[in-house]
Amino acid sequence: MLYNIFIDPFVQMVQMPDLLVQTLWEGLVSGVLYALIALGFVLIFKASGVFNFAQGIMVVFSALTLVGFYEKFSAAGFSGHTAAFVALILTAGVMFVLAMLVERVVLRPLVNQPDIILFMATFGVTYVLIGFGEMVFGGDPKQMIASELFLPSGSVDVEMLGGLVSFQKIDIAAAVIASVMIVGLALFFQKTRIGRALRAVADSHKAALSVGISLNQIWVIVWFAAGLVALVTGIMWGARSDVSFALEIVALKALPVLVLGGLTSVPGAIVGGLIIGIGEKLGEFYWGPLLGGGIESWFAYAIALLFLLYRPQGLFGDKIIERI
Amino acid sequence: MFYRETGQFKQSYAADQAVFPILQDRFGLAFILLIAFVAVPLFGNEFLLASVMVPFLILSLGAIGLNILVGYTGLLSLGSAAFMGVGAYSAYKLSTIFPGVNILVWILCSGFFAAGIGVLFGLPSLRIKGFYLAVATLAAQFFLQWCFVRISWLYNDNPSGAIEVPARKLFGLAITGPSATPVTRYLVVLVIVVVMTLLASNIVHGRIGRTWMAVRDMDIAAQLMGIRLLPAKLLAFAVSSFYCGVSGALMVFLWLGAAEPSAFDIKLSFLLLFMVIIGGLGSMIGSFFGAALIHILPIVIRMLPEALGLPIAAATVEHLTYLIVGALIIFFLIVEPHGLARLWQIAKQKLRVWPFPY
Amino acid sequence: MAQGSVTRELDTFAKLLCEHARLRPNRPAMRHKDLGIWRTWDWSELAQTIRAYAAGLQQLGLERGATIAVIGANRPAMYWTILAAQWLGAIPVPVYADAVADEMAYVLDHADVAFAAVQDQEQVDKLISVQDRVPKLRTVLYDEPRGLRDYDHSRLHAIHDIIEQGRVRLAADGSAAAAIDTERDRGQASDISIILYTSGTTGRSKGVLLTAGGSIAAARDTVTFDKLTDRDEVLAYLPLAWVGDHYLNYAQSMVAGFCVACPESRETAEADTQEIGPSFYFAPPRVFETLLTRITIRMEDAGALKRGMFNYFIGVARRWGEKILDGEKVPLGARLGYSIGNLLVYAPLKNVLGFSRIRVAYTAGEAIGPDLFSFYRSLGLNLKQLYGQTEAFLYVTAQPDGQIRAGTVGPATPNVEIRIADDGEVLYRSPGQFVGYYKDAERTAETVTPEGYVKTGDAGFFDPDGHLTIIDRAKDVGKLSSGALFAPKYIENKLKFFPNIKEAVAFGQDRDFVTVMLNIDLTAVGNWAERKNIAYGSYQELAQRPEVYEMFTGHVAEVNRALAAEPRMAAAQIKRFLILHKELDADDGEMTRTQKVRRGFIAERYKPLVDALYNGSEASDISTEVTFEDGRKGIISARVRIAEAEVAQVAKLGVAA
Amino acid sequence: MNAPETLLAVDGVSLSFGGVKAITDVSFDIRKGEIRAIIGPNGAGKTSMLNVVNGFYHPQHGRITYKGKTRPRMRPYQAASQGIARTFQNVALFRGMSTLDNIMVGRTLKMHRGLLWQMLRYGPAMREEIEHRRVVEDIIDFLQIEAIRKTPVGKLPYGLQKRVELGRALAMEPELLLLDEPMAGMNIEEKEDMCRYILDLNKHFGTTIALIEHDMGVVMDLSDRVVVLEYGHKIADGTPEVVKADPKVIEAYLGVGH
Repeated sequence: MLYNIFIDPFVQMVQMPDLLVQTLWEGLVSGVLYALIALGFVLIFKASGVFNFAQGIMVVFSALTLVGFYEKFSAAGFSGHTAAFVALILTAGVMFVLAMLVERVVLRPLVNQPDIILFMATFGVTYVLIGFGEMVFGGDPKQMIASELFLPSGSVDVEMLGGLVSFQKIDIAAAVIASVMIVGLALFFQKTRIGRALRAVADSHKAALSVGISLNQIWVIVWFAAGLVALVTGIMWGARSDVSFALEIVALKALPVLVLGGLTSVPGAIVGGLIIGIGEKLGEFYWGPLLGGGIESWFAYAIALLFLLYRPQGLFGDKIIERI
Repeated sequence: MFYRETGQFKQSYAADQAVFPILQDRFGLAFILLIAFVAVPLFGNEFLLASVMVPFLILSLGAIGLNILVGYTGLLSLGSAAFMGVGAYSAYKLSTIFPGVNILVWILCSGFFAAGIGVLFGLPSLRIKGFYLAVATLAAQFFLQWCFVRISWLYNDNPSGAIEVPARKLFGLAITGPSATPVTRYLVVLVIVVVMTLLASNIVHGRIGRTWMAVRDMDIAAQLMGIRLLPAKLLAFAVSSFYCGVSGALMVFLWLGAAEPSAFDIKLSFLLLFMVIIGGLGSMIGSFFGAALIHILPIVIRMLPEALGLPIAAATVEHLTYLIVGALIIFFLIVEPHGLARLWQIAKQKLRVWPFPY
Repeated sequence: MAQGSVTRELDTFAKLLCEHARLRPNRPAMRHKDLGIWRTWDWSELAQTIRAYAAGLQQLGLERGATIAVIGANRPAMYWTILAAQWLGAIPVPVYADAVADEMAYVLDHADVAFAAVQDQEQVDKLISVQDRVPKLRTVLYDEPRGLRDYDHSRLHAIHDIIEQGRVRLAADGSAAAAIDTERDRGQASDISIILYTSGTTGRSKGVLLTAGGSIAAARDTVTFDKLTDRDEVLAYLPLAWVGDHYLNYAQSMVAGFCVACPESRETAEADTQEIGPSFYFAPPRVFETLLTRITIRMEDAGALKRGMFNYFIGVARRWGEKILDGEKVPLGARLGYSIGNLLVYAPLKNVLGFSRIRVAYTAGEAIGPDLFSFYRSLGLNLKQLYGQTEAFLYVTAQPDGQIRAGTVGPATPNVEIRIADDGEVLYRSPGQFVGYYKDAERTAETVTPEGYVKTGDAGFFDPDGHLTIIDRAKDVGKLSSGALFAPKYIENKLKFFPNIKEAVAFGQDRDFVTVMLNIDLTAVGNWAERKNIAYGSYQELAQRPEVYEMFTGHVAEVNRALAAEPRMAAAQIKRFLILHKELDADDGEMTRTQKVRRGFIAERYKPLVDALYNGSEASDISTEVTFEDGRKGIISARVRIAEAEVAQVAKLGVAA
Repeated sequence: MNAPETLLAVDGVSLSFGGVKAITDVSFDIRKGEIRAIIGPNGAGKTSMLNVVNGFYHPQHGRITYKGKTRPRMRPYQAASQGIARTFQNVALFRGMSTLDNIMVGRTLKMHRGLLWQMLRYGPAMREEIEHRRVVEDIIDFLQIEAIRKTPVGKLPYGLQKRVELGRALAMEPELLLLDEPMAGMNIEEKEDMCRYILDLNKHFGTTIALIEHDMGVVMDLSDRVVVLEYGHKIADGTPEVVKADPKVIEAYLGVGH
């Protein structure tokens, strides 16, 4: 038994390095996607202290909206690519409206309430989005319009380490796009006025006011940004599987990523995402069979939990010094 | 206004410390109990008893359990459904291994298993706080749910993967299984819920309750009062999980009759959390209010189109329910972030000082 | 304990106590909210406690005829001291607990006290500070031990220890027990049972000597008059040294056998009233007034709907409530409206105020505004007025149920004879009347006529139904230089009926016209200012705001109109007035401890202001010395504005007459 | 007369947070039955010192001797169960609870009935509850807060909150009471009350008191001995008169030479 747990998996890794590489790659890709969802959380948490539970559903909702718009336009006779890009722009518009609504209807009346209340409010948002989304788009899974958005399909098979390692092109694209987004967001935070204001908000609400941007505007902006991140995530994820509300559960995986990285840290979200993604795949592939499989559903949380016991403030979070 | 407190004075600390010190409240409680024990079973139809009251009571019990953790001790948990599952599965195992022992004994015993598991997953709470802790409890949720699916011993290798409730009797009266009448099941659930609510209320009004609230309100000060955080938090986890566990066992044995692992998925955890927050953190009565709102409201929404004769598809109604429940959550949080219990308290206070506004 | 014979005459309080212990041993006699809960003593416990206490006091050397000061709040131990002293034939002398050391020293010295029973450290400290001036004082007993542990205990004892010692002594020594009972039985009706010092509007306090027999006879009359029984209950919150407390709470309870409840502290008295729910209640008009002001203010914060409902039903009550209370015939519709109002407003309101169980309530001490009076009566509160004096052992007149008129104080109470002297002064002869002032034969002779009638010093007249109306202190009813009648108190009272005016002082004796000084009521005016968005930083600033002057001009004009309507008063209308920059305060000697203004003292102290009122100037500067709560003194200065008042046209008829 | 017994001795304590030094090599003692003041400018490490004493902060160097037992550091539970109670600079009451319940929490260590009895709230559990309620009522009486017994502490004015907090500490029947600016933000009358309570406690119950206070008048009136901290160093220690005359203290307070 101990051999099966502590020795055998590593023996396997060494003996079949191609499989290891394949597993690592898959872990990396799902890690990137986790990181993208976590990024949406971090954006909002940093700027408004709200733990946005709805981020997961925003991914699904944006993807569904995109597909829904596309179907309407292609039915109206637009060519595939045109329809797809018009739909993309319109979906972005929808995310903006959503951000406005959330700010106006939810955040503004609840300003200065305890965190848990805001957290619960985002639960409410989740339910509203689920109800609304299903009512409009129906409950059936949908196909993501990947090719219409010029996303590649198929795979690149590379022969290495004595085996064939298969890289899905969409996964490569996902990794690239995610990286671009992360860099873009980093630049946005560092270089633009609004970005700096957002960081100021994270430190102190008063400071933000002195920059001359109202808190309400900032909320709209971050929620919109988080919406866009959700849209991109939705496209990527949708391209790999179907678009349906089942994705919501997957989106919950972003939570261990978050705690691992620390709620307020963008690099933390990325590193956390990768650790969770890779750890989860390795765990499932090498240790899963010992436990009867399917451990993917909780392995990420277990990693996060063990990690938290060692560092309660997360990987990149600030050390908590309690003052009295 | 209906409170006429003049002349109600306390001559002993016992009277002064009573959970319901006001005479009118005691009358009110007696009246509600009378309705619950006499009027509802006498006049309620099967639908009311089996689909409204039984689930409502069971969910209330679960909400009380979660409230002990979240509302009284300030520990956010997203894993309460899993603890309910532990209760359900252990009650199932116990009752099939020892079929001779009364089923009620096993339902209550199942709480201890849930408590044990709860303590285990509560251990991290010493170091982890707030949302971080919530994520840690998610680990419990997914891990335990995984266990319910993967460990076939738990469901006696039933090919369907579900647990099915054996028929059992109490004093010759069927209380579980298909032959148990709604009235019997309702009364059994009612007795258990009432007694356990009373016990929980006693706990939170005494030293232990104060300890929990001290940890919740200001854990540093609590420590310097000589309260050890870990035992206090673990006790909260234990008691909370006990209540959830019993609630889970009741859910399978006296409400659903059979359950798959998905019955205890994260959605149920969320629902319980809604109940607790909408109902009111740190309030016994709030747990009931929350359960009533979250459970009964969708039933009403579902029945409403039918009652009004509107031809709306069942699926649409389902979606509408989500939409409305979501909107209501936001609405209630905005109107009164401290929950229905606070509204109730305010209303009561208003009645006490009537006609004055405060 | 030893039981006296049934036929024994119940002519002292100690004998009454034992009689209650025999007749109703398990009925509550006294309650006290202490450490959060109500401790109750029934009559038999009380009697045993008092007997032990008396034994303890005897051992300490308290003798028949000696005096013992009682200084403190309404706490059981204070009442016990009174009772135990009376048991021994000693004479309790209650002293106002909030009296400054100087006043206290005078009373203690004058009353020759060798013993004092006090509430707590604060009072002990006070006694120590005046030690030199009270040479006879040798033993001090205290109720609350807090802070007293390190004091020299050679002359200081805890009351509870004394009671315990007494208990031990009674249990151990049969002859001592017999002696104690003999001591009680030696008491007789003619014993002086208490000395009550009246603060009086002029001069030093006088010690009013009351006899046991007289006190009990008087109390018995009113207990019958108001049908009080041992089922009644009162909350004792009036100052112990005031005749009101001694009569209403102590003497009546000892006669009727009802329960006296003592509040936990002064701040909780209101909450305690609600908890106990007294059935007999007394409060001076000032308390009712403050209460009404607070009701009004609190209702202003209510929602529009509730406020509307409240006002509507108060309207209904104002119209029908008193008639229903007096048992008059009322249309069915009105009765219905009133019962809905009772459900929605009156009963809940009385509940919140703790008035739900009140059967009989009295007010006295000064005139009560007719509006104020009828407000409470219309709610169904059986509020009545009485007129009385320390010298009479309170009651001279009282309004019987069902015969209530706001302006009068009712007919003479049973067994009281009243005469109106030629100059209008009210004289009476009553069962409870005093036997004289302690060590002051001169003033006793001044007050009591050779026929045995007591001069009240108040001017008044009977109306055709035999109800007495008091207009003012007889000596204060003066004349303007024109010779027209000037009744300052009458004018002051009319002014004080406005909730915004807390205090008024009228001047005019031998002057050409009448002027007044007013005090704002900080709560009412402050609230008004808040609603009007008038900013103010202090009492002084608010008092001098032009807006406040404007409002008060209106009030004064209204009083002038009322005065103009009365032929005898029309000439005494107010010509000029000012609003004082500070509140009149008993600590500064401007008022008596019973909150009556000392007009002469004020005229002297504020001479520049009085001059300014009459010399036509528009403002005047004034500096006054004030005493702060902690006893320190300071000077406050202000510039006070003086305003002209609108004078009403006097009815033609009046002029012709 | 015997030499006064030392209740607590702090010996060479140093404390730093991630490189920032809060306390450097501070030693002083508190004698049984005295009122000991700790004063110093803002940021001098006074509160940190109290936190070290009751075990909330763990110093890197030094020893703490309490009741004759020497330890490298205290733990909060240890401190509390050995009779060290504490009030806070910024009131740290349990805001969701009433005055009564707050003070009752102070009795936690003295209450022992377990969960089962608590569930029944009858018999021994209720007797215990009542027994401790009596003690708490004495404290309420002592601090004259009868009128706010059932009021949630969040609704109380600041001065009363401080009083309730003192009550909560008293409920622990402490041998050593640490008061962190007990009179901050109070008006004169409230300060006088508080002084009286502190003196009463010290005189009549023999409670040893260590207090941090900014009001120099209060410190000089109340305390038997004063220790002065500045930037985490001890710069003076002695009777109020001695400390007042110490040039280093004068400099620290007047800021001469800085």
